[in-house]
Amino acid sequence: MASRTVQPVAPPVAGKSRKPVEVGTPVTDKPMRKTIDLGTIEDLRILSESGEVDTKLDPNLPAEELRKIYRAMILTRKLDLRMLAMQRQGEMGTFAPGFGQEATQIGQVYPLTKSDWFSPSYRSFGAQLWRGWKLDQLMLLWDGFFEGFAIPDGVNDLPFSIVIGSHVLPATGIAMGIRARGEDSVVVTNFGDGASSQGAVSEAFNFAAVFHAPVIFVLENNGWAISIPVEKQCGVKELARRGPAFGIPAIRVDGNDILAMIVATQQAVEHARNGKGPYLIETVTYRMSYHTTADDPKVYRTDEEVKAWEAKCPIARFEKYLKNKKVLGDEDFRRIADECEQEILQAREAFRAKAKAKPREVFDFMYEQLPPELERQKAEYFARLDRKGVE
Amino acid sequence: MASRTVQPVAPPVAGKSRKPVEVGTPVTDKPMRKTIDLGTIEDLRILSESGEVDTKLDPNLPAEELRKIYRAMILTRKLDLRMLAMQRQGEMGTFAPGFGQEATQIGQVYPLTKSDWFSPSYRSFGAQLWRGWKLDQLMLLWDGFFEGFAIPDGVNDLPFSIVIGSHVLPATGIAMGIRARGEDSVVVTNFGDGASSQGAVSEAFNFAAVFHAPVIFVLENNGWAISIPVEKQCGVKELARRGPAFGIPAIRVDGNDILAMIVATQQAVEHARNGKGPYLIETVTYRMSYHTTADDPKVYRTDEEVKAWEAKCPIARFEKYLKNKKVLGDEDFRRIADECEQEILQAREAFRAKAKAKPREVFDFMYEQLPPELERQKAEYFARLDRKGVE
Amino acid sequence: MPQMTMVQSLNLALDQSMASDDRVCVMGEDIGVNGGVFRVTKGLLEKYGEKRVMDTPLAECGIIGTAVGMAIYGMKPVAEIQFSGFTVQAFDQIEQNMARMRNRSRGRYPISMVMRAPYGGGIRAVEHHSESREAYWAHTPGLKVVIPSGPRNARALLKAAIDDPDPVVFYEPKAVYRAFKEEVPEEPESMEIGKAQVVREGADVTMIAWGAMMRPAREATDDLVDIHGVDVELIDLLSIYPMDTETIAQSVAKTGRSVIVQEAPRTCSVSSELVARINEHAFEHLLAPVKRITGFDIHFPYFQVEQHYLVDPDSIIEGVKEVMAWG
Amino acid sequence: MPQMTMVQSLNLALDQSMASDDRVCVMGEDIGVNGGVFRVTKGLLEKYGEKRVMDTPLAECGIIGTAVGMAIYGMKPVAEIQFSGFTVQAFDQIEQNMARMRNRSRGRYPISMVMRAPYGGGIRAVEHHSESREAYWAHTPGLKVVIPSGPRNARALLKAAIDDPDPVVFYEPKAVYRAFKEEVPEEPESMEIGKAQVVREGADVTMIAWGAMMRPAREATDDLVDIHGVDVELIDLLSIYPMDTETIAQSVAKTGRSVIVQEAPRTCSVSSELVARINEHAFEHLLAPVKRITGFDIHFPYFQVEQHYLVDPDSIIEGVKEVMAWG
Ligand SMILES: Cc1ncc(C[n+]2csc(CCOP(=O)(O)OP(=O)(O)O)c2C)c(N)n1
Ligand SMILES: Cc1ncc(C[n+]2csc(CCOP(=O)(O)OP(=O)(O)O)c2C)c(N)n1
Ligand SMILES: [Mg+2]
Ligand SMILES: [Mg+2]
Repeated sequence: MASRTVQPVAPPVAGKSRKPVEVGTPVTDKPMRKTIDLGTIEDLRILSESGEVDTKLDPNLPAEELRKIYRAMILTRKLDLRMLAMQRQGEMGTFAPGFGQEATQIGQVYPLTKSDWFSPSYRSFGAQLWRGWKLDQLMLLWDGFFEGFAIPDGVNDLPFSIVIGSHVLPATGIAMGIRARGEDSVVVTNFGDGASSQGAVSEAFNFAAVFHAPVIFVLENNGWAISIPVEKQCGVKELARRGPAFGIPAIRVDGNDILAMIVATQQAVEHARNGKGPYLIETVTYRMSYHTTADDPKVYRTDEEVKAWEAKCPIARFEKYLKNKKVLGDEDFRRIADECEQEILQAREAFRAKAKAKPREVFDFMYEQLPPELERQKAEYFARLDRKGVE
Repeated sequence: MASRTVQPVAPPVAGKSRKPVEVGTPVTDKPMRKTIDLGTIEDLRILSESGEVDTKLDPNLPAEELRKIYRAMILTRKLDLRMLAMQRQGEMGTFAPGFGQEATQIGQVYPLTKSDWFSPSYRSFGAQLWRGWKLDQLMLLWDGFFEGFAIPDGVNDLPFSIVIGSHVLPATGIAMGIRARGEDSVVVTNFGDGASSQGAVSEAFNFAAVFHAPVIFVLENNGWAISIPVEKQCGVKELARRGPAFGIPAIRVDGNDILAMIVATQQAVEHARNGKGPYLIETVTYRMSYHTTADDPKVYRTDEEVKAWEAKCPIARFEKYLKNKKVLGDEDFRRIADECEQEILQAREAFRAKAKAKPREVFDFMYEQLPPELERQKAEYFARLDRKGVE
Repeated sequence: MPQMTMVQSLNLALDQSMASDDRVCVMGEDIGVNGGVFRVTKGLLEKYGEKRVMDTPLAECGIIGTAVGMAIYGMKPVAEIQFSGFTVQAFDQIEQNMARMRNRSRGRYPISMVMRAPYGGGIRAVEHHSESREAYWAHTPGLKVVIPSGPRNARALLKAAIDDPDPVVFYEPKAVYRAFKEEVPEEPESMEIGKAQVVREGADVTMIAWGAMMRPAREATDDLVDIHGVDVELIDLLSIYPMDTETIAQSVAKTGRSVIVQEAPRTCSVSSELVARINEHAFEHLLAPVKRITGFDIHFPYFQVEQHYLVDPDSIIEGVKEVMAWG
Repeated sequence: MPQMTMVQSLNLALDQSMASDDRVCVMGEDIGVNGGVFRVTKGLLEKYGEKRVMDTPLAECGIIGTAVGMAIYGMKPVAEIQFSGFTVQAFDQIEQNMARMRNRSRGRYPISMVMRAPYGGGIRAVEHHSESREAYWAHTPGLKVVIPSGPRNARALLKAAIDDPDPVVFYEPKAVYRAFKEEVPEEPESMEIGKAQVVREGADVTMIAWGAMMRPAREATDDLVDIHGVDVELIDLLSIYPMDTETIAQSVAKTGRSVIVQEAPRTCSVSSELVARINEHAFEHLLAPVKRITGFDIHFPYFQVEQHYLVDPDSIIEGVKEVMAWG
């Protein structure tokens, strides 16, 4: 019965094959009358791997603040390790460890106030804890319990985004709203080196620049997007270059240097709060652990590479600084580690107590009022649960 | 019957309102240890508005070539004017005039061979004619006849794209194929300043850079995207800045200077053909006429602005050059104008002869073999046409 | 009451909503200075300023994604996509954020916004400018989808969509934009989303149409009644999701026969769902198979043939005759 | 014949197509060095090199858009989207180029490519990782859409999809990936796209399912036959578009009753189209309304409740009883 449709008359014209040549370098042999200077971007590091500090740039935060920050970094790492243990023991869903990115995480939200907004991607334990999310809730969230996504009261955060780059435009929209209303709040949104390839992220850069939206883009360049190294993800070494190309001031920061992260973010927040528009911060860090607990990094990267980054550990580096400053000592480090461990174990108890699936709630937040067809479907579904004797 | 679902417990925390401040300038009051130099891009012009030429850069094309190029520019402009007249008289569909962009159009395809590829957007009369599309076919195309889209034999072109930016990724994919096969062909694709806002275009930049694809991106910055001036379209003055941000060498060219267009495109084509990857050319030009014949520019732009650009006419400028070079004189200009006019009027006759709607062909190119459900639908449709007595 | 085209009545609805609620803002390509390529937003910029009438860059994904953000922040954006064919550029933001944010945030961030777009053929447009793919949105949980058919219900439905606490896709039949005028009351008028309207009561056959298809459906109905003596009950669906199953089922229970008139391609379309719901809620009353008179599973053709391609009264009449002749 | 999981049989199909046709190439996120997050492309990079096994940047729109270009150039790309939930990121390129280029170029550039994506729930995944929205593609003219249900037909269908001169959306039920093994012949095996398969002949009721839903459908069928004495005719749809209307209509003409089992949300879905086609082609044989047992018009829930949410054999058995009890 099927009829053959008319076919193309002529095929495309084929080219000759050429011998491969090395690639990349631009041709500049032609004489040029004028050139356009693309300018420069900041490249910031304050605390070196060996722990010595650039005193000109040291923000000299009060001891109390430094202790809070240190504790937050430890709590983040401990949670990470505990979640991994729980996952391996089968009491936690697949999750994305942030091991090694603690400085990037705490630094990017440190300067924010309660009325500021935060739109994170999924690898954001540290920042979420700092913003006011509870440990047990994050456990519920990653173990597939719906209430894990409930935004805590008084916290202006979006649910973290699993869809790469999809949360960056809404974050920009919030900032456009802030700008339109003339408020002084700012928005911070984070995403990865892989996310930088998503067209939606470039569109967000452009919208933010055009509308002078007070949004700070934190591009966490942790070297990898699952198995794809950043060198294969894009054609530039510094992803911060994207900022100026869209009219956004940018800075490239050592993401394992908590002081640099804080200074850079404060500068960006101040910029945005003063109505001067968006800012891009590229944080150079490294994903020390699995992409997610379902991933096996050995397939695509070497132990040497990971080892090299262990030397750059954001926490070890910060500890040296704290010791030199006499803010905290080895004794304190041990104590804080224990406190955090205890806090997490208590949270695990709370999590275990709350970890009850509620199959009947799946219709609850679809619409303010359920349409008739959904009421009928809900009844069907409830009848099924009743037959099974499920609450 | 509808049940109200649970409502949010706490609203977001609101910020204070602040007095508006001026915008845009980046904060750089913080001391910086290092900076990253973003480099420079070429800014090319060879033939000035008043017609004097930068001899160092003059490609000194043979007289024959110069005459061909000039004639192509005139044919393009004449077609534009004739189509407008036809549209106003109701014998042409809505179309997009390219008036004023003739140098950009011819220059971008001048260096291409038959085995090279071209993926244009809709405002591409000049380039399409140069590539081998027939005048009467372009008329059929814009007057809503399906066969207008048939690719002429021996022409490696894609059907022009109406969907802004949607053809840039396929163009990049062709170039990736060329690269994978090790052929020496290159791809040219053009799009507008408005298209530069589409995420798909940024994704194309990134893919091209990562795969060293031999594609030349011709960004025709004609100042407007319908009613949106480029200043409101993006946060940068030079859209060429996008290139280096994705790892692509870029050049900004006076798009009303045919010599600069040719030199820049030759340089880009050579670069790509030698396996060195993609290139971005921003052509600074102006849309002198309507966005489309359905548009009224008076609503959004001033006559002064248009007047200012008349002085930069790519054809007038080129004529001065040709006269100085004694390649062509006023006499020739008149003759060529008449020849082109005649050619177009003949094409109009051919168009009128071919302008027959073929309602029965709408199923022909959907699949190589029509699926049974489409065969049934086709029969329904044909029965309808039979009832109406339509061929 | 003043006589208005649909373009005018939509403009009135936007104007009145912006006047009465300062959270309402409009955004999109060429909607400010230019007043929209179809002039639906004409005059709003002058009246409400560029903080509430935002000309955006040329990026649909960006428009919807940032509109979602503004809704999260507490504004009520009415985002225009210049032609419905380009809504697919924003599909990710529509499906992943606009339709889901209320649920994803467990109710903290309801998305009270509208996505407006002119849809359908009939105005001799170039390719990609005549699509009608409302089924994409009806199949996307979390959205509401409405399509007016005339100036008066367009104005009332748009107000309802703007006032709705959930995200609404609002498709405007561009073929109807300036096709005819209707009396539209000055004072704000709304209508319930989710309710179909019985335009003409009849006993023999239930004809269901929406949007631009209401015109050929009305014409066919007149001929069927006057010339062919078929007592047609004509229903204007108006709301695609929620779908007014009750009104449809009651009508078919009465007539026992039904014809669906749709501009969109057939497979997995709104017409498919209508047949399925009639099968579920009025099966025992059916005297004949439900007849679908729809667009075909092909790309909308180039405009020289669109008048042949679009469903016409003749095809509808043929379809009804077939249904009446059954069994 | 060797025993294989679906992951292994898909890998075999890709390997053999690449070995026999050097135009075939695979591309996507993490499909090279990593062999795909589900390991479907494992070993192909080592065998065919990075010119034919392309790890891409993280951009679905870019993957499909450039794949279309490679198809225009004459290659046969098999593009993987890591999870079907992210195909919407590429909706514009799928609808505007992949599905249209043959027609837009009047046959000059047929797009012989495959878009592979794992779909559906059941593996305790995070949000956006369990969608089944095949209806989007069935409603998009210019595409073919196929969904295998087991290792053997997966391998044969994938070969058919790669060999097909038109663009094919190939959805892989990830819940089945490693769920069971089947004998799969070493030598290349294909099957016709557009044909459904009668898995079990029966006289009482026609059960239609596809993909991951074939498992509960088989289980339910066994119980219905053994315990409840209902002689079920079970059909594996396999091809969503084209849809094998003939096989379905013949079966329903014989049984007079039908149940559709679908994982996806209900409104404007494949189940809707199945009901519509049964209504059009077998109405006079219907003894009861066609019953739809499907996912609901909501977002796929968080994984702790997914086993309650997914259609189970019990619900299917209840549905069949209801249909058998009718009239
Ligand atoms: C749109 C989309 N495509 C693909 C995926 C699958 N995926 C999840 S994480 C990931 C890599 C992300 O890398 P990056 O952006 O660098 O963030 P990182 O994981 O390194 O923090 C991918 C491909 C996804 N979640 N969303
Ligand atoms: C994806 C998409 N969105 C919107 C439109 C409607 N539209 C057609 S042309 C145009 C402006 C294009 O401006 P630009 O890219 O600068 O090209 P120019 O018209 O100036 O040549 C718009 C918004 C479209 N065709 N496609
Ligand atoms: Mg990363
Ligand atoms: Mg332009």
